[in-house]
Amino acid sequence: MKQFWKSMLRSPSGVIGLIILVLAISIAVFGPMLFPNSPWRMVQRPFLPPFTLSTVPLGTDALGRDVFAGMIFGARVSLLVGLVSTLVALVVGVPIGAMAGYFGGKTDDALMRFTEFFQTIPSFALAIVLVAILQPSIYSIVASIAVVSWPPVARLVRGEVLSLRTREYVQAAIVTGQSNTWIILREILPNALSPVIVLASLMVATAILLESSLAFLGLGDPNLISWGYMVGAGRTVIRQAWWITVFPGVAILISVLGLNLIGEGLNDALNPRLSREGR
Amino acid sequence: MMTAPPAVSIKNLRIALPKGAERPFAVDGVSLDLRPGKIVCVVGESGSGKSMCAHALMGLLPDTVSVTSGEIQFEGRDLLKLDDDGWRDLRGRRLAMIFQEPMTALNPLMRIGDQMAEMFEAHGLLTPKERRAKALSLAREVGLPDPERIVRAYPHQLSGGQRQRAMIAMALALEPAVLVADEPTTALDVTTQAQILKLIRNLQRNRNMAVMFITHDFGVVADIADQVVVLRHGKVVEEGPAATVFNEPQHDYTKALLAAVPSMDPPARAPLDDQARAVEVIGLDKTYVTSGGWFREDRRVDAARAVNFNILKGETLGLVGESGSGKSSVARLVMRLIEADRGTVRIGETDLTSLSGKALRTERHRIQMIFQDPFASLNPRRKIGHIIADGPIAAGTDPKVAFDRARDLLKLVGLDTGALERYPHEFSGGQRQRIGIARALALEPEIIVADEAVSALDVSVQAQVLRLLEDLKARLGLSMLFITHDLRVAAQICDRIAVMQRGAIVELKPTAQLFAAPEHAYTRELLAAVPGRKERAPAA
Amino acid sequence: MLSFVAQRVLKGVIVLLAIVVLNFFLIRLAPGDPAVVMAGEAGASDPVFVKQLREKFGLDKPLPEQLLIYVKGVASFDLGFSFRQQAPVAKLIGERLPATLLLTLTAFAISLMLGILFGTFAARFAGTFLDTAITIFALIFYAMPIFWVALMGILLFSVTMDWLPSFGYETVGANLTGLAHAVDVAKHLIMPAMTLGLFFMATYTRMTRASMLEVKRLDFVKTARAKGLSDAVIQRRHVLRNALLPVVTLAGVHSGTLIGGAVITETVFAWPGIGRLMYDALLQRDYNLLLGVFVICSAMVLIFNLITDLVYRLVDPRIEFAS
Amino acid sequence: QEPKTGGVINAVIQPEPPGLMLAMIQNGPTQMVSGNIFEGLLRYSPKLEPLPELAESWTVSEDAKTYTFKLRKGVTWHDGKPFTAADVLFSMEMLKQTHARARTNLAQVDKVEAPDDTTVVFTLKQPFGPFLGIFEVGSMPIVPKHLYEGTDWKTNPYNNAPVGTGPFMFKEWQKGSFIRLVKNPNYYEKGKPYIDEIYWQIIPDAAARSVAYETGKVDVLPGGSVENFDVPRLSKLKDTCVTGAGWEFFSPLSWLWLNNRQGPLADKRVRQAVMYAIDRDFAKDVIWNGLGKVATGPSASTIKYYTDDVKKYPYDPAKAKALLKEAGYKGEKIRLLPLAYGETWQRWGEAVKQNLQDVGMNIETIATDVAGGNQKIGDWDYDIAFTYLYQYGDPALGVGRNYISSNIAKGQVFNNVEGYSNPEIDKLFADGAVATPDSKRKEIYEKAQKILVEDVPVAWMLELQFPTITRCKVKNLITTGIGVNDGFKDAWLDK
Ligand SMILES: Nc1ncnc2c1ncn2[C@@H]1O[C@H](COP(=O)(O)OP(=O)(O)OP(=O)(O)O)[C@@H](O)[C@H]1O
Ligand SMILES: Nc1ncnc2c1ncn2[C@@H]1O[C@H](COP(=O)(O)OP(=O)(O)OP(=O)(O)O)[C@@H](O)[C@H]1O
Ligand SMILES: [Mg+2]
Ligand SMILES: [Mg+2]
Ligand code: NI
Repeated sequence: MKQFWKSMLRSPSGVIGLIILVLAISIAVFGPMLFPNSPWRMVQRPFLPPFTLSTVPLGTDALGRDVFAGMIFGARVSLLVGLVSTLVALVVGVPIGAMAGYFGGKTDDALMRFTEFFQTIPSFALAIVLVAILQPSIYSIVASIAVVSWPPVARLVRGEVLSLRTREYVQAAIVTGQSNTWIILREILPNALSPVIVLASLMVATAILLESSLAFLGLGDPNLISWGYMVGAGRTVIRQAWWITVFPGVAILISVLGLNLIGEGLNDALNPRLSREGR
Repeated sequence: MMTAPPAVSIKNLRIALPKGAERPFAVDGVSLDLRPGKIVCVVGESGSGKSMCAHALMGLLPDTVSVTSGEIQFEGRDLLKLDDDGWRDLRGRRLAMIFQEPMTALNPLMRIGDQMAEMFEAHGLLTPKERRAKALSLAREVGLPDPERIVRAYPHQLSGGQRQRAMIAMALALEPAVLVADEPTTALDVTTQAQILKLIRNLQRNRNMAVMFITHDFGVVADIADQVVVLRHGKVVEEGPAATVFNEPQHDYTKALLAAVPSMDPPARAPLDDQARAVEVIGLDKTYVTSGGWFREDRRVDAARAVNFNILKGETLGLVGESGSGKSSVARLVMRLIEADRGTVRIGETDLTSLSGKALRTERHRIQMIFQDPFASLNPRRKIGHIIADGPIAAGTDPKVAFDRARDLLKLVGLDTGALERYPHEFSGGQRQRIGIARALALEPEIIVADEAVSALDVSVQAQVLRLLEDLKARLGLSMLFITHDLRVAAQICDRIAVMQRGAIVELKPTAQLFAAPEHAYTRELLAAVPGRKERAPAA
Repeated sequence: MLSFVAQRVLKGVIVLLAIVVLNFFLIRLAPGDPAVVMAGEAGASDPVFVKQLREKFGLDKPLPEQLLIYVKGVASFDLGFSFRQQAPVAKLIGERLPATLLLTLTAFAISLMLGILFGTFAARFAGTFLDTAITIFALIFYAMPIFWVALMGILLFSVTMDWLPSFGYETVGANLTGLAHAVDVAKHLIMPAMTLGLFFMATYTRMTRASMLEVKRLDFVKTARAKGLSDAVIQRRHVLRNALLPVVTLAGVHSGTLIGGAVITETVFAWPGIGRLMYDALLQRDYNLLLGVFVICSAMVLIFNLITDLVYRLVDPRIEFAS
Repeated sequence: QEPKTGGVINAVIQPEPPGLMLAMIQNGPTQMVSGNIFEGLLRYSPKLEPLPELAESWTVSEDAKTYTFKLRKGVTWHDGKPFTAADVLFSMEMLKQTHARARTNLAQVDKVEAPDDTTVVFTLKQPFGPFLGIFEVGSMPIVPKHLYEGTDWKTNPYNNAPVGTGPFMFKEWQKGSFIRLVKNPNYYEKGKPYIDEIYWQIIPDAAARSVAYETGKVDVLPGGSVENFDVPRLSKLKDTCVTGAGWEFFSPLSWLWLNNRQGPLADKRVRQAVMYAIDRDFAKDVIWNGLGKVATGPSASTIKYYTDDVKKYPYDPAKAKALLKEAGYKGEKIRLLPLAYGETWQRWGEAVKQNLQDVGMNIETIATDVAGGNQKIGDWDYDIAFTYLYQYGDPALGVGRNYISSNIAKGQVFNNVEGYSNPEIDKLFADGAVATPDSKRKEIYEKAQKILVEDVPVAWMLELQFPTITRCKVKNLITTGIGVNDGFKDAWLDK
């Protein structure tokens, strides 16, 4: 673990990414406490440009709502959607991939057909249908995003497990009579983790974007404000009021960038070939 | 002859490693000369800096390391001052290299012939047609069978020995003045190794090349070296003509290395005939089928064909044979890591092949395995204590008892108990293999299967581990199935030896008898191929 | 090889069947009744009328029976009848499919080409400023919602510069033929394909970069250098070719995402493809049409996968056609 | 100014119509395109007076039960076959099965006869005040008997290439791209139409539609095709004319369904509080760009017998709060269903939610698409839901249906889904439909309006006006009360 942080902190992209993520998360967590104004409240005249009034520093939107408040509250939803749906995707994808890879044969075939089923339906289309069926809400959105994002996880984990399964230490565990569950959990998964973590960092970004695309099609949670919602809602008035889309857009950009940088850093830190170069 | 001017002269070479490496310099103050028509063997334990020297000579050092001082004189120039273009011009044409791993050293997507032809292309020589013709004749020259077909084949369609031959053909294409061979035979089995060594020797003589030959195998050195350079921790500790180094080693380290080379003379052993059978293997068959496709037929490999043997209590049965002969497959069949097509494995009175699931799991503790690669067989993310205690805990032992026992076991294999809390990467290779042994012992098995348990180790460490095994076996009354491709090792440790060829046991005899009077042609071939047979390690 | 393709096709058919059956029920889980939607549009609702509609389209039958009828139809290449558009589903999809294929294939090509190009550069100059610049450039397109990038493109290239048309597939009413028509379509295609392609470009850039760096470390590259080959040849012949294999496989696996991403691109650029058709079908609860689009899209993805697999296998001699 | 002949018009159509067979599909875009291909017996002026179309003239009997239409002579279908009274009779039969609203309207008719080729006689079961108001092309399109009789209407090939009598003929439809109509050279009104071709461009994204207009690719943006927020900017472009006219016949009126059956909204005071709590002027000015009118009650001001002499509900949060308190509202959760018709409606939903929250109501927005929303409303599974409905000129056609108790039927939308039941209102609307003369009807409907506004069965919001944006060179596009739907008949291009 120490080794991990060390190599993580050695890669500049990892450090920048971490800083961005920590910043974004603290805004999401603490922002609404410091800034308790509801982002839905119409506080000023519509289309107030940014930097004109100190009370609404980033201006107002088409209904006169505070863009700044939206940014702060939006961070919460966007990051939550990103993180939670990734987590769910991992919770689904990792066991399926692990079982397929470990048991092989018919189990593998069945599980992979199942995975393929989700993979061949164009993912965004499936997400749309699912959200529509479940009715848009933060839960259904997270669930749908998770449903379309787990197959790559499963495939990746399966591949890793497939190769790890033949490692000698796994065989050693088998011959010492340990149970399959134990072997998967203790011997295999911890060693399959690094590529999964890297993939997950990218998935968070994809999930944030997916949420924004859903919001764009009017399938966002109507009770919660998100950056994606703001970009979508401000898009049509971009000619009169650039600030409504640009600020949340930049926020998405920076967050996704940050997550990608973390992914990059993780990649470097967790890739033994890179981090152990010279040992 | 010794007076011929050196083709290459390395002077005081010092190569710095990046920060955080295990030592500041990979190579520190190494000087050596390569002379035309001579083979200089560079020997030394793993990590001693052999490859670094070779790569420096080819200008192929990784970006992270750098030469801090010294010079490499070649044809009147200092190679270290060469620019990229200069290097490109020399490489291949004047300096050539053969790499250790024949599989990965060839581009998997290019045909062998094309890769050979590239040699000429790189230096703008010949027309494409001529290049192809040349590739063909080269293939013939290095003795590749059916050269017309082979130049059109892809690397994966060749055997290891064939690949290595292709590499050699490439290296020789432009008749370089200097050939650098970095462990070119380590990945090959003994018989193939012997062929390749002969080939290199012949070609080198015919073309009067200067050769730098890197190896860790003293047998190989004994076979081909004119000159020997012993490296340790990046420094030359001894250097001289082969005969001198072998017969009158000066440095302690050289002496230790030589002493550790196992002898081909089996020691005398007490007969075990009155012991009960610990393992009985009856008629094991195993065939791997890989579907072919692409208009090719399925590939079927008979890895075990009617394999029969038994091991008595307290006995070590050796299983030898060249690579791919099916040794590991038999081990895995005995361990029930794979399923046999036919046959029975009995441990004591229990028929292991008829068990499955939980019943199998509870019987597993009776037969344990020591794996080949000490690093690969330890989960890098688990502490040693867990690695050893996991098995007993899974079998229902109270964790505290299991850990206590792990501590005792570590002591038994000669490690201090602090090791319990450390991770595998914090140990040396020999120590890791001891951990592997401790793990196998933790379940108090009756039988131990050791599949190439010492092949990955340096000779000196190998000797230690072998001693330990012998000792433990005697103390605990274990039986052992000892798998190796190294006949020297087998000679030292086995009571009886079974020789495998293409999945079948062709000869099974008490060790001394086998070495003294091999019956089967294959056994004889195998024995003949053991490198360094002529020379005797003096300490043996 | 033939048996390999046959096996893959068979497996594909199984997956498709699963898609049909599962989606059949899934889609019907969505609240909303197509008959009510249709009656509603007439600005009135009348129970008798709604019942008539249901009967007319067989929506009154029990679900298993409806499924059976549907599956039978699909088996004989009949995707059913769209209640809403009152036309055979196959015809509706057939009208739209070429546009989607054109868009996605172009975007696919763009993303792969640019991705590989930039990835190669980034790997070549790994660790330098150029590498960082390329990474950030690629990430910008990756991190921006497609619908936003699309609008920006329209504002810049259509409104401000007036270089490219902002919507549609061709200039309506121009009645161009031959080359002029092709040029016209190409002009319409540039922006949507770019928007869609640039998003995926980022992935391939990063993938190519990582893969190149990985391959660069392999022994045979050292062999190539030891031969005295020039850097350019080593990069192209030895590094790139090997590095591309995983990128191509990934691209095949990605095709589902690509086609999904087309929904938004098609919406913003009024591109007459099936992405939009699907979305409308969903809103109208046009079950047969929606299912049809799903089946076709999945079939496309399967074919894409098969093709990339075949290409992979052709390029990489190591792979045997094991199933 | 003398109309000029010739020219091509590019108009936007949004969303893409599912089909163009007006007798079978009646959604907005279909009406807008097909209104130029098909014709009804009558059309209506902005004041909603009937004007001749396929019917040249008409007479009403003394007892107001027999309506006799004289059809225009020499009219042919686009395929050259003559149009006759038989087509009208056939259409009435077909529409009963394919057109929900026509079916309801025709329920008043006892029989239809054609004494000769150019005469059609409708006999009603009882007098029906608004009868002359049901013959507009969208409500009662006349279809060609010779192409539909005896066929399976569902799969008739002419559904995809409709044949009508109108000024424009269907030419081509590239799905997802455009629909192309061309001039009917044999149109019975000599010299008309003036325009050669109409391209209806299909552009699904609102912002892209604005750009298409801005870059000169389209000339006509019919109502609702761009976001309201964009209207002020577009209207400032040069050569651009904007009008809110053309919606008189439909008189779209928006309101919030309030579920009268259950929860807090079962209490009249809570419903009134909703009326007071919502800032409808804000909605009009900010969300609808000042277009439209704040509604005063169940009738739009363009509808017959409208009166504004009813209880007024100005924006008054304090009063709303007081009413809520009086009703004993304790913060029970109230579900709000916005209308999934795009940005404007989404924003409006948000604004209303905020208004209601400001007076202390606990609102949760439930998002659905149109189909899901309809189902929820039809199943009475909502508390507050947005809607807007056309009123078709007469309270008997478009108003009463939402308030009379006989229209409470689960599973259906657009009837009395709020569950308001008041025998007095039932009686007033029953009488109003058949009463004569006009002054009598007026009295009845004014009374009904007063009662309804007091009871607030639903919360009326705005009379909507969807601005039609055109290049000023497009002349005479909107001349009737049904606007663009049949507007191209008279339109011409000032080149
Ligand atoms: N790319 C590298 N970066 C940093 N250090 C390296 C690198 N390659 C090797 N080393 C270190 O340099 C030292 C010498 O390595 P070298 O490869 O020359 O050993 P060797 O004698 O060839 O060993 P072996 O027999 O295992 O091949 C070792 O300590 C090794 O860890
Ligand atoms: N899982 C497998 N599937 C297919 N073929 C296999 C498999 N494992 C081994 N083989 C083949 O079976 C044969 C015997 O392999 P095995 O590993 O038992 O040889 P070995 O004697 O242990 O060789 P080595 O000395 O190289 O370890 C080889 O030809 C090998 O290629
Ligand atoms: Mg080495
Ligand atoms: Mg083996
Ligand atoms: Ni060896």
